[in-house]
Amino acid sequence: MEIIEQIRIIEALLFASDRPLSSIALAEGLPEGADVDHLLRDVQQQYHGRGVNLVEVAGKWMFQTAPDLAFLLRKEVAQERRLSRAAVETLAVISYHQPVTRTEVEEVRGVSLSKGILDTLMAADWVRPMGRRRTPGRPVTYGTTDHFLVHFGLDSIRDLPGLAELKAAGFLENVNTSRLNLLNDEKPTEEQPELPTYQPDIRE
Amino acid sequence: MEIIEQIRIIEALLFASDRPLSSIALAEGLPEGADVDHLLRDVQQQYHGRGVNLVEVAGKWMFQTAPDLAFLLRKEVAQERRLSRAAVETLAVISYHQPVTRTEVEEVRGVSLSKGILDTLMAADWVRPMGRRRTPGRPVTYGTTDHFLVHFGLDSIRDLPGLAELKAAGFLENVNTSRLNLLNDEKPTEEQPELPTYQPDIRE
Amino acid sequence: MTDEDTGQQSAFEDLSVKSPEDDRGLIVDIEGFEGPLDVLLMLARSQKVDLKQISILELVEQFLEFVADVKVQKLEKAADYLVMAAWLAYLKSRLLLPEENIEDEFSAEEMAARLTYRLQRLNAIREAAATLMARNQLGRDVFARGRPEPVIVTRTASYDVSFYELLRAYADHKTRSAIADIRIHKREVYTLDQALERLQELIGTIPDWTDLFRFMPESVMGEEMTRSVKASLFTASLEMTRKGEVEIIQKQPFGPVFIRKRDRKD
Repeated sequence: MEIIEQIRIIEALLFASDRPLSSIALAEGLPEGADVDHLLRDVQQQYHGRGVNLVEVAGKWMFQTAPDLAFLLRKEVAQERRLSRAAVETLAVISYHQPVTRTEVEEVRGVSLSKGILDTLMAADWVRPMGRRRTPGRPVTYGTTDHFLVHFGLDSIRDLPGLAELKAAGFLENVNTSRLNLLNDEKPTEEQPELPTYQPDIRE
Repeated sequence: MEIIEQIRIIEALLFASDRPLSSIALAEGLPEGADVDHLLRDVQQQYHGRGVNLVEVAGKWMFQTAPDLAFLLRKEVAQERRLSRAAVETLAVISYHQPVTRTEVEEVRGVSLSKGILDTLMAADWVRPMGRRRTPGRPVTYGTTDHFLVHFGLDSIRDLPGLAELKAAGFLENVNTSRLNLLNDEKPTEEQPELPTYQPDIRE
Repeated sequence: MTDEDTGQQSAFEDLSVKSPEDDRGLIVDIEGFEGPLDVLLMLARSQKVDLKQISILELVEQFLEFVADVKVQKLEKAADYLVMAAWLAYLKSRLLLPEENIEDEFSAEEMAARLTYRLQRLNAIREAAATLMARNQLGRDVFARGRPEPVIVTRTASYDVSFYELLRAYADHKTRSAIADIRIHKREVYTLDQALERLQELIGTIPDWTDLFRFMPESVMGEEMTRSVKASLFTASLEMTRKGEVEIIQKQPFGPVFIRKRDRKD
């Protein structure tokens, strides 16, 4: 099969889908031995600068409208519900610190987390429980979902904006819940974060 | 606004829309005086021969998978499925006792026969209705198909091993043969399967 | 004063205008803040210096003033502020007084550095959150195919059953039904009562030693029934011997058992 034909197939498969497809899924529609990644780069190149672009999100591929045309399209959809500042900030703490426990989120934000916030973020399918921290009490840790990556156009959590700066400034070090609670001082005990179950930990 | 920009807008609008758009609707996103029809012809030309085409349907426009690639969107998945234990047993009872009515299968198995099982066996082309028993209610009798014989490598239904052979082959290790003899419905003569699939049911 | 509808940045600007520094005596509401740390961050930023260079002492003063002016509406919320105020006052005293060597406790500088760190971290995560939310979001700024063409999957089931499985199923079925259908046939038995009745009735008519089994009814047919009659007759003879009604004798093992009526007069 000629390359041009293989490109047509990839184009058709991706265009027909409203969610990202993995290169493995795409390969199923192609002859054996087809260089899917190379073909994807070709298609991406061909659509570069057009009204529709091929983007890589959450390790998968999808066509979406060009970002600079947002002004034109935005009116077409119902106004999305605005997240509260608390929810946005919680989402940020979870995405940058993941896997992170509820207590740690509260520690970073300096305020207790009302129940509704995590619910909202999980209902939006942006946040999910990831496992349990191997510390006393085995608290549940939270992290972001693939849907979060797709929604914000990220290929992986390594691509979070400003991640490198936050890390360099030492703000993503293990959250120590005793840093401010000096009234009953405790030596900071470093918690070993649990290995994330599905997504790579953005921390070292 | 340059033509290329207008084409991008048309592309994005058509891509993101959940229904075909008229040229009037498209014009709303374009600068006044834009030659929408001409632009649409341009876009159509650009997508000609690609995996996705721009088509006009009932005076409106939409992107659609190229007709020759429509096969990509119809997947035939041949699933190797496991037959439930109840289904295998029902198949066995039918093959040994055919022609046999549903009620008889239930009597032999001692449990009622869920509708799905006969359907499954018929969908797999192993079992078929054979006729009607000449008894009150004229119930349908079932038997096995040629496909059944082919699948199990049998020349005829007579080749099914009888109880004695099953026992000799170690299938009935835990069963005392004398106990088998105690069964009212297991007179040795009845262990011989009935005559082949094609014969009409002649039992009164 | 809610911060939900304004950006976080503008929320801070609004609040700092009302900070005690600018409007002394103005009654401040804590409803708009997300806890003492939020207030501290706002106050730190009002120092209009890099967060790394904030004056902790000045921050303490600002916070204590803020708390003094706060119009407290909810006690549980105020408690957080009072705890923070107490801690800051403690920190201030530690910072001002010469450091003593207290074991297992952080130095005042360390405590101050940690507070600064937390404020910087919160500030940084807020900026990151703002950047994140400013990204092109799917369904808000960029869009997926609005009219996806779903892949229609037709599943043709093919079942894989081996001949072995078929036979196994039939054999298992037979095994199960054999076990399930065991029926103990009602045995025809000659009861002990019947045997006693017969012996008592007939023994008087027999003059001398007689083979026990000659008392068997003529009509007995079949091996099972014969065995049952023999067993019951034998048991009956033992019972009658016990009662002193008859005598029995067996001359050799497995030999015939003889019976005769016992003469009471003996």
